[in-house]
Amino acid sequence: MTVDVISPQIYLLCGVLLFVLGLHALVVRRHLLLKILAVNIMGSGVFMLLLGVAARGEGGIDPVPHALVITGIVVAVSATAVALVLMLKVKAATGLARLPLSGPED
Amino acid sequence: MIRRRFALSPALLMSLALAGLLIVVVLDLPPQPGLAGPVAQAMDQAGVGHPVTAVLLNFRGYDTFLELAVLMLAVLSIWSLGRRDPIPARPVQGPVMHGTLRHLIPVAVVTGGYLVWVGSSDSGGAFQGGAVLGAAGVMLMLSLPREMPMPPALLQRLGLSLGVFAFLAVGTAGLLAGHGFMGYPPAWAYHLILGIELAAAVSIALTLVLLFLGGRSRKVRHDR
Amino acid sequence: METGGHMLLLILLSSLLPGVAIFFLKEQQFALRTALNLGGASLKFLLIIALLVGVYRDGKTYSLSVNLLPGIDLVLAADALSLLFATLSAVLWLVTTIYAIGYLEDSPNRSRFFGFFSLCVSATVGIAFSGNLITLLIFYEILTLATWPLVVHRGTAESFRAGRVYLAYTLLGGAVLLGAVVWLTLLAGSEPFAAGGYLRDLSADHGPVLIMIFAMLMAGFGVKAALLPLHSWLPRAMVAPAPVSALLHAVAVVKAGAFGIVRVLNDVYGVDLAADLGVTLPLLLLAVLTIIYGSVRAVFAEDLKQRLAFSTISQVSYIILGVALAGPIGAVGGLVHLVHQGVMKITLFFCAGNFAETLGIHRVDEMRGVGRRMPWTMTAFTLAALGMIGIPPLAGFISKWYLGLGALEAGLAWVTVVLVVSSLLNALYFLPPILRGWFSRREGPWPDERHGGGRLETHWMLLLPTVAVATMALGMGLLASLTISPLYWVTFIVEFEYGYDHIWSAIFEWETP
Amino acid sequence: MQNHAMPDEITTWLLIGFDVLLALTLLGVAWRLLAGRDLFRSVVLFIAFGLLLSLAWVRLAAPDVALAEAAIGAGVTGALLLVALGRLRRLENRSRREGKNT
Amino acid sequence: MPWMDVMADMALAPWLVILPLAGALLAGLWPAAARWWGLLTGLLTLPMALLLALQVHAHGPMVLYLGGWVPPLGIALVADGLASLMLLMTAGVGLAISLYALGYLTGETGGRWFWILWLWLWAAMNALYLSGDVFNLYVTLELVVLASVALVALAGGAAPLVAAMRYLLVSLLGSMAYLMGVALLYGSYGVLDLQGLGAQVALSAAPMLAAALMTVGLMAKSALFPLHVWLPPAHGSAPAPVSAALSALVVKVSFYLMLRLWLTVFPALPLPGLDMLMGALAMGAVLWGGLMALRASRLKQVVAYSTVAQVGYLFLLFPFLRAFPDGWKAVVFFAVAHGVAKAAVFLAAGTLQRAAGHDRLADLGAVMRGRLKTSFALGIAGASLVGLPFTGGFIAKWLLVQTALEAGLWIWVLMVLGGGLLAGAYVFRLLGPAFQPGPADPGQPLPAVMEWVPLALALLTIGLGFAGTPVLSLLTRTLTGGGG
Amino acid sequence: MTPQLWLILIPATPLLLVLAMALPGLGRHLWRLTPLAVLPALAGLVWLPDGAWAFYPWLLVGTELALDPVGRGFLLLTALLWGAAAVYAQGYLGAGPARVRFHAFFLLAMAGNLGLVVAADVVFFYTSFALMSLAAMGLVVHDQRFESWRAGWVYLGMAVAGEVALFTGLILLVHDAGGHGMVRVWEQPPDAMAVALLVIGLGVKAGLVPLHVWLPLAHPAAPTPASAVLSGAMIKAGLLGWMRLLPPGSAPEALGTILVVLGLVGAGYGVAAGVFQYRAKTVLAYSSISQMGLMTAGLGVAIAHPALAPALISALVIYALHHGIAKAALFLGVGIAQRVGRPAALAWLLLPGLALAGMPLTSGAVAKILLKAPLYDAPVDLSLVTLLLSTAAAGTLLLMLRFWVLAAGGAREPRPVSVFLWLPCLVLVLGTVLLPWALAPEGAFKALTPDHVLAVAWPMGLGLLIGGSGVLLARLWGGTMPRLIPEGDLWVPLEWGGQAVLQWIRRTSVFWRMPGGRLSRCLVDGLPRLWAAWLDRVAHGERLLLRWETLGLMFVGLVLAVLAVLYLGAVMVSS
Repeated sequence: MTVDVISPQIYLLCGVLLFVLGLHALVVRRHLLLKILAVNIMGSGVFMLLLGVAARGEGGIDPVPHALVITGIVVAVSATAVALVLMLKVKAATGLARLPLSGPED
Repeated sequence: MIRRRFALSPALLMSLALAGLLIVVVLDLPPQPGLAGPVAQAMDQAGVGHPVTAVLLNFRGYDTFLELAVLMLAVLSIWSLGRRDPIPARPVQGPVMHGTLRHLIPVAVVTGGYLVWVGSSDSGGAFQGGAVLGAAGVMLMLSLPREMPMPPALLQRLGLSLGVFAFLAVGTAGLLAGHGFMGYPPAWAYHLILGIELAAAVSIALTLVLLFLGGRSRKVRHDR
Repeated sequence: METGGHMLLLILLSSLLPGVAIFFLKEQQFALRTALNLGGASLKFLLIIALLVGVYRDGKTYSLSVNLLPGIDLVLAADALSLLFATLSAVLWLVTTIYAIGYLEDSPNRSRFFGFFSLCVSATVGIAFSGNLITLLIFYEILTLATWPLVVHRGTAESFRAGRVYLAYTLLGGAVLLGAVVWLTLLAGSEPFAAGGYLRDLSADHGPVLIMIFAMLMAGFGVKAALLPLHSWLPRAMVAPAPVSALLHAVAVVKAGAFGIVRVLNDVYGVDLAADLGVTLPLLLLAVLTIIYGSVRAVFAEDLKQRLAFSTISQVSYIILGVALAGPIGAVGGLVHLVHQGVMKITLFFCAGNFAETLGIHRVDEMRGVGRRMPWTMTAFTLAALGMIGIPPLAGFISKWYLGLGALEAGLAWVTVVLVVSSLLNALYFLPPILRGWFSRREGPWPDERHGGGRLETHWMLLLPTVAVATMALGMGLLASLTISPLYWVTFIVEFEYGYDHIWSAIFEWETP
Repeated sequence: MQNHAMPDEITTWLLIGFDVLLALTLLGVAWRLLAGRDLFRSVVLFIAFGLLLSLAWVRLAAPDVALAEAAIGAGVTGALLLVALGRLRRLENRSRREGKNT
Repeated sequence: MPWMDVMADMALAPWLVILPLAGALLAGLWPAAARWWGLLTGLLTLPMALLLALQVHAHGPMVLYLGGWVPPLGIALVADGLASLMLLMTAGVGLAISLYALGYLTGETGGRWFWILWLWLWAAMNALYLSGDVFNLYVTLELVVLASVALVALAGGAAPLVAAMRYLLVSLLGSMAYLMGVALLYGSYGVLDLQGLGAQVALSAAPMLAAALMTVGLMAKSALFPLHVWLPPAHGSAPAPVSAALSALVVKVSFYLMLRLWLTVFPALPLPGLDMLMGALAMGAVLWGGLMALRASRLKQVVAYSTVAQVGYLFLLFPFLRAFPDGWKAVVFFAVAHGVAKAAVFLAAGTLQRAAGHDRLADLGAVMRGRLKTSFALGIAGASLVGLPFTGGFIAKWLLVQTALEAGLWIWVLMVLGGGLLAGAYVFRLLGPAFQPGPADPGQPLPAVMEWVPLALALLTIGLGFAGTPVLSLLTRTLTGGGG
Repeated sequence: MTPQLWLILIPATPLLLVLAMALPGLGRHLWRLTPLAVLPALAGLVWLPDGAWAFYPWLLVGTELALDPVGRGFLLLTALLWGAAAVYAQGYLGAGPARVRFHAFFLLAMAGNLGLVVAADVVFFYTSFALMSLAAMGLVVHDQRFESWRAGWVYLGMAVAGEVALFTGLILLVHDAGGHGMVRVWEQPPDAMAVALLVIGLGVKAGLVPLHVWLPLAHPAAPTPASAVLSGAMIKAGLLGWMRLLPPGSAPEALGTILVVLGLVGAGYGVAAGVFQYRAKTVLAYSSISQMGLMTAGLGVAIAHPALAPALISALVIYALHHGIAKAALFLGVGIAQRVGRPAALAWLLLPGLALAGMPLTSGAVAKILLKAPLYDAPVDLSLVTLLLSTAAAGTLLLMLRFWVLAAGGAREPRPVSVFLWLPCLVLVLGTVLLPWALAPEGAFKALTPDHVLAVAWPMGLGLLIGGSGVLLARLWGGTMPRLIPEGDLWVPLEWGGQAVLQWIRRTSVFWRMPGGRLSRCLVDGLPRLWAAWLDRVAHGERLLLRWETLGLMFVGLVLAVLAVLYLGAVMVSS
């Protein structure tokens, strides 16, 4: 089926771009919530890449990446939950929901 | 505004370079068979009919086991960070909400259960089912009075670790019974997997609710 | 190979275990600490005597080896040279312990001091008994670790500065040494020390490399031996308490460096190979420069201990000079100076400590008339200082005599000029304090007089060791040809270990007219 | 054959067009949510992003993942984000109040 | 020996995951008894790890197919020399940390959370060491991250929380990069197990990009200069047992993973060039960490920066790997020696800090004099960090220098030796206050275990000084792959 | 009594006595026993047979002691003089506070002097020589006056330099010979370097002319008994050393000529410098220089003409004995002369003075005749030497005249002269007359023959004439003796020059800083500051790195960098 040959490429491309977009945002955005979102988007990009690869497979749809992505999603949500709580704690402790520009002076 | 945040900068240049490289590499990925073939071959011993579920709970059951562990650890990590704040911005309490919930929650429970069960043969499974159950739980949390008496701490913890525990127990049993760690006796595979899935779904649902709540319970002092 | 290794281990432990035990004693447990100290020191002394008897009378060999890495062993072994150094250490440790007990009476942190002191001696004895270069390196580094706390013992800013400088030098030296030893091990494996060296077969292909390694080894050991560009930690380290300076200068640190150089030259490279490689002459020149430089600086030093320190820099290089002469008689001179310098210098430091502790004298010009107040100490000082100059019949004369003869034998007559100049400089900085001490009159009180009014001129624990080592300094020269004298021993080493055949007769079989 | 082929081709191109559109939408949403200033909008966009993503998973023949994404990626994560945002706001208000009081 | 034969048939490896995980679960279920579960776990895991190491040593690497599914379909647990050594180190240091925590965390509400999280961390690390599957490694890596971030944040207060946040973000960034690498590898070769990948990876663009992403991701996690900045605040502000666990073990985890990848998956990739880059970074780390350690004014900060410096040595891996197939062994021994010594130093620092009520270096003199055992531990373990003899550090330094010299890599010899000097400078700076004049004061009363455990670990570093041969011979039982 | 024990007792007795003086309590009084320390030496003289030899393998590096005829003569001299001086010191120093110290050093020097006489190996000779030289320092500076210190420093400096030269020379000798026994050394002709070093090293002690400067400084500065042994016994050690180490026949003959010239110059110069002196003891010191010059010349002849050596050596022994006793008598007499009236003083000093000048019937005449006699048998014409030797006697008389004038003149402080003072002096004075009869009777008789009397008398007459006219001239013009040559002659300009140099050095800061001091100070001050600056820079960098943006940039940059190097590596591998 020609359909399935081309469209995974689109998603592969999209996945890569999402990854880089997330990475860039993670680097340049200051707010912690945005950083957390950026990490999630990076992850989505990777998942998309994996699923694209699976869909592109020669021997039909490859179920292993699906399993991997499901696992990945769960891991991502766990990390996100922890990060969000930590963000709130940082906010409560420092009054800012972002990383300070410099570390604590010793 | 947006332009300023994503202004041309070394960071952007480098990101673009990385993107370019990744694109080139990704578009150039060689065709490869993947694991579809081996999975298909092994399906008859998998104990379940759905390949994804087979991979998740049998072939790569260890991954899933550790994934449950990650979830549980996330809750524990959050708990370790302190007690939770009350949930902000509750929807207004009212009959509509109540009525909706009254209908929605049983539906969700049934859907979740179904998803878990159907996972063995078709799309669905513990995570999806658990997620649906968890979503229902979250809504319940939102609708319930501000300080709902939580279940006893031990029960919470038991529920939380149920999935990991079941998985670990079955895996260890397999090891002791000579099927290797995380190995099922082929004859029992289906039942064991279903059992694990159920336990996992309960745990996942509870975990998601607890993640949503964020932090240890405020009233019930279960760790003294 | 493991014959009697327990004996060597026991000797090491005889200072190590008391040391560790002392650390954990309370400050007030004077009796127990003293018992441990003296017990350990005496035990070590006796054990070494037993070892000597075993080696020389019964012909036993002692060695112990523990595997460290594949192909690399920690080897302890007792040969004649190690016994010489070990005996020196053991004897001087015993003496210094007594001295230190007296010296540090009522000062704080004594447990710590004696603990590290014992560790230091353990490391020194370890160096003595090292059976290969790696073991030597190991104990050499341990020595650094064990002596630093002694240098900074007083805890003043000055002593910390000194400690920093000391560490900077010794750690750097240790690092260079480590590099050299690893390199050599890669080339030649971890061979045990062998008289005449074990690198001869290698020299054909690796000449320049061996020269490079030699230079690194010399730099590494040269730091502790205070060879010329690497010497400046030593005068600073004088802030340490007198017993430390004494032990540091006479036995432990400085000697460890010199001993290492001797080992490398004689037992790793072998004198022949070293001469073939052309490395002995530069070493000789370095030693010569150090000798002169140290003496000149000593002349200008007004602080007594500082003067002694610069003198040490100069005198230790005699040892290196001796072995670098690459001839048997020179080796006798150098090796015997290893012992003689130790005994004389420890005497001098004891005396300086006595002056400082009893009368508060720290500078040379404060020594006027000290001879009448402290005749015993002054006599000891005189004996040791004259010995340093090379006046017979003191120990230093014997060293210089054979160094001079060795230089002539090696065809390097100009070295005798160095000896002459150095002796003159020695006289220049040692005679004034002697003369002031004996013949000047003192006006006014002493800077800080303690221990006054007793029957003895100072605390007996300060006086006894001083007199004992001074007597040794005299005896080693006067009775140089007794069978128990260092000279006899060194001649034995040089003749029978290094395989020179005419030495013994030249030194000990006199023709009767 | 051609008659049959034509709709196939059209379907193919339509699907590809849909894929491209979906990909672009995803990228656009991601951009907007990451570059935006309003956190609440970002969160809402993120939930939308998750739902769109599950659509993409469907397109990639991964219904299980799509389900999981919808339930967990969009649903639970969205809820987490919303509640976290709410708490963040409350913290901000509190600190602003405290700032005023002092 | 007969019992050896019996042992050979036993699948020990899974137990090293099962035991700490069961401990963690039980501790979570009964938090009030968490400490005892923790202790029990430690006591059981150490002999198990020892047995495993013996078994591996005697019979070579062991591969266990989970559920009986052979890779590429299933996941393999690989217990080879390298893994069992890391397990053993973790077990040893972990037991020490557990014992120490018994004394350190008395009567604190955070105590039980420490135990739960610590057991999880332990289980996660063990799972990671044993895993033979790139994706499974990702999951375990996330487990490690979550547990250690929570541990860092455990101290509460602004600095630890910010540190934890930064640590979490860096780790997530690294994890994502790693995951991207996994995706690329799977996209290229369609397998996930290390051996299978190693057999296929050839010199092409995708694995190169994957290698770059994974390596840098793991570099960030193991705090290689210049990505080290998250480490000193995190390790410096965490409670002592946490600092010890993080500095001694967690940093090694990502290093182990990188080593594993380059040993098994990427041997086909070219090392020339990379070795120079990594070596330069390593040198930067040694210098930078050393200088910062010399400048820091608080005890634990000095130690944390010391970790930054010492991580640099680990990355000599690349130059060494390029020179010899066996070059990595020196680095692994270094990692082990550093792990034990650093744990001892951090625990000793914790004792002193607790006793004095602060850890300002300048004012610690009295307590250091009053707590001789602890100061001793600090001294001995410090000597190991410097690489002074009779300690594991010396053997490690020896091996590093030997390897570098054997390969003729002069510059790294200089770096190792020079780094040792810097280490000497800051270690002796740590010990300096003990020698200032003044009274001795033991400070706050502390449980004896807090003094004995650091000392025991310090003595263990001395023991490591004699363990060179067995460790190296254990390491020869390591599975390496590649050549695809 | 075996020679084995007896020979070692000769130098050991004073040492044992010194040790005994360290005893608590009793030791403080043992200085009274000092004179007894020479008893073993005296007994040895009597009992030990010629050629007595003993070997002590345990001492030093194997020690040989022996007593040969030359040694016997010197032993007699040494023992006699030290004994006499020791007795004298008992009275002279009285109960001064530092008497124990004086006696300790006195005994040490005595031990050295006795030891070097009986030494039969080079090392023991050197040991004894050093012991004597250094211990004598204690005698020179005993009074602790400025003058003593100045003299002491000059003495010590020269002595140490001499020691060092001697040491080097000995090493060269021993190296050539392959052993350190004297007999062994004699077998090998020494090389020029060794000879030069030995001449210098021993020349310092023997007052060889350019090396004599310490003598006129030290002798007046030292206490009288010390001056007596310094001038009478110790400077002979140099002569003995030459005889022992450069024996005629072994030493190069050119050396003989050099020694003759130096000796004669010294003999003349001693007179010339001596007559211009103003202190009696200084005059005596110059007289010693002059007399040592004569002896040096004699030894020079012996070396130059080994055939004459036996006779000359024995003559030199007699001469040394004569000079030592006479000079010691004069020194001791000076001590007495200050305490008695003018005539008595002259009486004490007259006989030894005349003996020194070679008055017939005294030891001087005998010694001179014995010394000159072999010269006539020389294969070459040595009449010039002989003439100069004779003329020197005139100079000696001149010196003695000056000495008598100075000793008898000046202020007097009459005090009772104890038996400790006059007895040893008397013994020595008598010795000058009796000695020739005891030791060389036939020489003594020969000296009474008219031509010999004439031979010794005319120079005396000449001296008397010059001296008398000088005194007369001085009386007539009422002038005093011009201070042409200061005490310590050559040393004085050296000292001025040295002080000028020292002043200059002191003014010029480059010199008095310790070598390397500035550099190290610069490093010590500068490095820490530089270091701190660098640390600050690093810390600033750390703050920069800590910013998340930097971290992220670094991360992405590193990914790209790793990729780049991997790519480069791949290119390298494939190419």
